[in-house]
Amino acid sequence: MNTSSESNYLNASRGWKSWLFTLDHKRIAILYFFAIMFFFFVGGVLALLIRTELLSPKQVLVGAETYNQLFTLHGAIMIFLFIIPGIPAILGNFVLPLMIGAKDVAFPRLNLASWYVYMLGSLFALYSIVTGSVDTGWTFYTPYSTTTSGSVISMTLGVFILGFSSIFTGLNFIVTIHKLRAPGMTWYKMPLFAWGAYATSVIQILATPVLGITMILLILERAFGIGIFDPAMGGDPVLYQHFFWFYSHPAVYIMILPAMGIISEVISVFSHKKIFGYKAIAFSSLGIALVSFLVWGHHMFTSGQSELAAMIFSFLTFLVGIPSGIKMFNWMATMYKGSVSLESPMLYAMSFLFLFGIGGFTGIMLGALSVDVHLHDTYFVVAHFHYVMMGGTVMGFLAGLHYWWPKMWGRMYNEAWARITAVIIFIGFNLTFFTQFILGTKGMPRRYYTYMDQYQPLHAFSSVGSYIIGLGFTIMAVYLIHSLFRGKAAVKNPWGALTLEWTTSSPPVEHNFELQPVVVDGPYDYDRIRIENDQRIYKEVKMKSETETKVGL
Amino acid sequence: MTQHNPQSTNHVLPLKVYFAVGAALFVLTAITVGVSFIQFGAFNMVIALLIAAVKATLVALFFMHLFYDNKFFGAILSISLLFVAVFIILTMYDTEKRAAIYQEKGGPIQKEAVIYQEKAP
Amino acid sequence: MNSPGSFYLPAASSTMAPEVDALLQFIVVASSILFAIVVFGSFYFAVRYRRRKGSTFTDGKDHNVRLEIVWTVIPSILAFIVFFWGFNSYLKMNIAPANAIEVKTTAQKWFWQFTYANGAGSTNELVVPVGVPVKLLMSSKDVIHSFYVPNFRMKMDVLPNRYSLTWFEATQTGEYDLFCTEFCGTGHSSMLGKIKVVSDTEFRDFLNAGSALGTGQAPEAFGADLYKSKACFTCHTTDGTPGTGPTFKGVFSRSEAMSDGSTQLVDENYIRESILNPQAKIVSGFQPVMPTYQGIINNTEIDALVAYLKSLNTGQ
Amino acid sequence: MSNTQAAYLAHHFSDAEQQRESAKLGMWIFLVTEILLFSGLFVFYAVFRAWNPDMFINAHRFLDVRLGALNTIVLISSSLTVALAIRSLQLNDQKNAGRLLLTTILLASVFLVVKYFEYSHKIHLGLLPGKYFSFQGIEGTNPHVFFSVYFVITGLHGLHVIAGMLVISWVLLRTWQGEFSSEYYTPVENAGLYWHLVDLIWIFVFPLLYLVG
Ligand code: HEA
Ligand code: HEA
Ligand code: HEC
Ligand code: CUA
Ligand SMILES: [Cu+2]
Repeated sequence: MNTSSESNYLNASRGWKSWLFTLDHKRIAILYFFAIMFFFFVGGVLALLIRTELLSPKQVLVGAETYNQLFTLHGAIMIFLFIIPGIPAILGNFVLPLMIGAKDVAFPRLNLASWYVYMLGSLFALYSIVTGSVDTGWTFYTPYSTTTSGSVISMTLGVFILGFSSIFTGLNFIVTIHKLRAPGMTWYKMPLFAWGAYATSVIQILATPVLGITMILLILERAFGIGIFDPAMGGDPVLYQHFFWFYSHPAVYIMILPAMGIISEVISVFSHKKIFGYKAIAFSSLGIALVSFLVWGHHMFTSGQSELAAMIFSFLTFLVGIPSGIKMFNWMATMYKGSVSLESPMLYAMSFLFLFGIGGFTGIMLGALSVDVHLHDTYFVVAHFHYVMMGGTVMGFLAGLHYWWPKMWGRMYNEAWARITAVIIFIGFNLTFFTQFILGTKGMPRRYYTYMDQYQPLHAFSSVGSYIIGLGFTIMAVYLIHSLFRGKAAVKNPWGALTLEWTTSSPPVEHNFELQPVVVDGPYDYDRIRIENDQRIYKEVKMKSETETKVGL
Repeated sequence: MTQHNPQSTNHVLPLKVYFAVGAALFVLTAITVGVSFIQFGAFNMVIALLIAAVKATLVALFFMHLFYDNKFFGAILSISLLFVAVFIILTMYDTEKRAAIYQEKGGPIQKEAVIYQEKAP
Repeated sequence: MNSPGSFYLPAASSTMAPEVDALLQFIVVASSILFAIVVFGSFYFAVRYRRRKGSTFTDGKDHNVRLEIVWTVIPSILAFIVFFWGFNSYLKMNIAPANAIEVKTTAQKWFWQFTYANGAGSTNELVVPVGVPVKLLMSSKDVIHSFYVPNFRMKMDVLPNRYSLTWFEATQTGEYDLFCTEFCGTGHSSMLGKIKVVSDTEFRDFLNAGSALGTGQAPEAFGADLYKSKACFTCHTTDGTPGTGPTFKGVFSRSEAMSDGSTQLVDENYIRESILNPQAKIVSGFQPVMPTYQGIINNTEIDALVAYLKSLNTGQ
Repeated sequence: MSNTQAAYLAHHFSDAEQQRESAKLGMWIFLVTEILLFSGLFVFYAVFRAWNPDMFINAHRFLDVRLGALNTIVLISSSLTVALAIRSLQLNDQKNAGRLLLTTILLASVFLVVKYFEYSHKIHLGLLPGKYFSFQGIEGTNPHVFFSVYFVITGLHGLHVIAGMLVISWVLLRTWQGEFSSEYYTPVENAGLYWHLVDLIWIFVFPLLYLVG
């Protein structure tokens, strides 16, 4: 793809074997990119089918059972196959070693294994779709999931296997960050994306195994009736919910923390200003990661759990809001007196601020006990989590994808179209999901295939919005694919960023750097380094060869 | 920290230490089995867990070399145990306290039972 | 106490509803202010400090402890307020007043069954007196369901083999929607009901009539009522189109193919069995999802239903 | 840097020390995931025991304390032998290390054999979990749940024993081929860590199931 004669990781070796057996973190990232994008596409198409079905209060396209399978698959694919691996496995794999000046992740073989495990898990999920599918919702609540027909076992087995992929990535990142930082890269000189990835990995390590055991117990319950979750056998369905949310609440921060890391990078780079409150942002990531383990019960306020437990969970839920707020305020302060350019990554970052803000505050509403009793399992919750997941994580992902695209492929995309698309998706998104907040407060329950006539107008608006999102993504697919083949060659550092990945060529050479980088300045020291924006020339002050350093001594 | 000193990680413990720890573990196993035959009510559980904790600590400190190794590994282990505790405690805070307001809500589930019966008015 | 509702909230028709709305509105206002500060503040900075030609040197002010404290403490205070407020109302929602009347509620795929203290019962229609607290003692016969009345801002899951409880006090007569909000399978979105809030005397009439239901009615007419009130209509149509279950049009003395390959003549006994033990024989092409009506329908009612099904044949 | 070390140095590490530390850190993090995997089963145990203490105590009488204690001793001994094997490697005594690793594997097999007898006895009595439970003589509600806990915990633990045996066999093979020495024995160390964890979990499982029910 790259026409220049220089050797880089894309053209260093050829043939499908050199890809399928590669140990290069950059190539593994690319493998992940295609796999995950495929599933995002599938999940997105399912979403459009859901929205089409909901155009009218009566049946439009499919029957009740098919509809139930649609939203289950949409949820399960989006969560387990797209958003949880998304940022860490694609962008994290690609840039994290580059950012901290390492030649690779600590365990390249494990890294490749995680991709194969991911593919295996997705095969199980696909297998369950062709053999009767699942209609339980992505939460697999018992006793429905232990009694319904369909292939729940292969789907949950798939989820179990996907967990390993997630664990492998997390393990790799933690060790990489601990052990492979370049000389001079102290913890506080690490870019904030690395902090975000670190906090994410901690959650992946601590929470994912519990998902694993939950899925095993669910399978055993379904197959043998072991009596832990199924009341018919003496089990407690609410206990299942504890197990499930012990993983799945922290998992929502697996989704958002890396996105927040990207936003920190992008806002600082596109404001050309030193990030405000570096330590506050870094430690709030860890804070969120830790507190996230204490709040899972807020998904169960009306489940019949103890009122006292509900009180504790509600209280702790609010604590999570504080560090998220700290981040938002620090990003704002970073832009203050900066030199802001609104290129497409920054536009996505601004979308993030807006949409995640709404998503976060509505999370606070759901955390308030009495209000949640009204809103639980209505479209308000649906809107909340799309605002944080699609509006938060996916916008962060898109910001990162546009930001690092030149580095990944050595090509630029069409900036004008990228900006137009950002606006289209923003508008379509708000149309789709803001209406759902109102549906929710009015009492429209979720997972409803037919509904009362009074909700129709808002549902119709929402469906139209989803088509606009679909249009946006289609344009994006076109200009990104176009860029792969026809894009202008990218320079080393198109945005004038100061982190290490921009000091190597675009795309990077096979072993990341020609010479081992040695870190002198912080990742955001825009006050110390003058950047001539117009020519986009970046003075390479940070890359000094080891020999140079030694001469210097 | 000692972690960058290869000497300390290659630290060879005297055989004595291994055998002493092994012997202690055998003895503790015998004690815990013996004690379990005496009735202390709820304390049986406490005693059994305490002894198990001591045994586990011995294994971790000496067989797994945590005593001599990088302290960070010990921290990792402790953190994981902390989260196990969080899981157990918060879950049981629910399952044990369900009857706090309504008596009917508490209690375990009966096998195959439809506990919905006509209550005398 | 009864507020008419707004473009985003349904009318508030229970004693708890205004309290929930107040907190909800408080959070909306407070977070709109904070949201405006953070997000529109950022947008303002993005425009105000947009990049101009020439030097892009920016200053290096990168932290301010006082600011960090301000934006940690103020949200924390707000969060505490919201927490206590929410918890306070939640406790009220959970502790029923001592003078509440009790209604037993059974949820089952996919309808609601209510039993009153005097033995009267109703399906999918909960009749309650206005201004009197009503306590629901709920349990499910199969999977988890959830009892949700948007106008009352109340919701509680209904669990199998376990009790859950909740209560409400309606402040306005009228009919309100009842939804099932915990996903329970194919019929989840048609597991709907009504809460009928009536005056005290009407409620007493209802209770008296309830224990003597069906007397003085022709069996066919009574059966037709039961077809509605026992929720048969959610799965069985009378116009010939198959629903979740086979249509009732022409069902009597029809020869039906079963999923095990046999054929079955639909007669009185088979109908009886279908109602009391529906899993025994499954009509081919359908899922074994019909709930048992054992304990919900008595013999007179079965006879009435049979008469009604017969009448559907002669009617054509 | 000695030759043995250099031979195993992957390109992205700058020296053997860094590689060794990374491998060990990776192993410890992996152990964390194992602990949390088992945590769910301990919750299972705790919740149901708190609900039905009498049933648990009645049901646990059907476990054989002697066999459980025997297995505890066996596992502790095997832990000791791995630890000693690593010590031998530190002293460059490959022969002894090989012997000790072999002993470990043998002890692990003893553990599995004992488990086999326990299981078959229970299957014989009809003390299987869930649907297959057919034993009548235990008082209390849902006694089959106790045996669910028992079979799930010991079953998962047994799988770990088997996995551990495979890992140790693999390092044993490499020890025999003379790949390890006092300069480089990280794989054995990590296999040892894994084995100790299997032991650690058993140390808690034994009293919870066999002793206090
Ligand atoms: C990326 C994923 C993500 C993220 C980041 C969040 C973030 C939050 N979520 Fe969300 N949530 C989900 C994904 C996510 N959620 C999903 C998928 C579900 C539903 C699952 C299902 O049932 O299918 C769900 C459901 C859910 C519920 C259960 C609702 C119900 O079913 O009844 C609750 C309840 O408390 C909740 C709360 C929160 C809170 C408090 C936050 C907080 O972290 C938000 C913090 C952010 C802010 C608060 C904004 C910025 C802060 C400031 C500017 C400072 C000022 C702040 C204060 C005054 C407090 N979420
Ligand atoms: C990451 C998570 C994620 C994402 C991104 C989305 C995205 C979308 N979701 Fe989904 N959703 C969930 C997670 C997510 N969802 C979950 C967990 C549930 C709960 C399930 C349950 O109840 O169990 C749910 C449920 C859910 C419902 C509720 C169903 C119900 O309760 O009955 C609805 C209804 O409107 C909906 C709609 C949408 C829409 C319109 C989008 C749109 O934003 C989608 C837009 C995307 C596209 C249209 C893709 C188009 C792509 C291309 C054209 C090509 C691009 C290719 C390249 C770039 C290579 N979703
Ligand atoms: C939840 C959906 C549901 C409800 C409610 C329901 N049924 Fe059914 N019914 C079914 C299904 C599905 C079948 C076909 C499968 C079977 O035979 O069990 C069926 C079969 C039948 C049959 C046999 C029909 C034939 O063609 O052989 C009769 C009779 C019947 N139902 C009567 C009733 C009556 C009377 C009621 C109400 C008191 C009722 N059903 C309520 C789902 C339902
Ligand atoms: Cu019953 Cu949903
Ligand atoms: Cu949550």
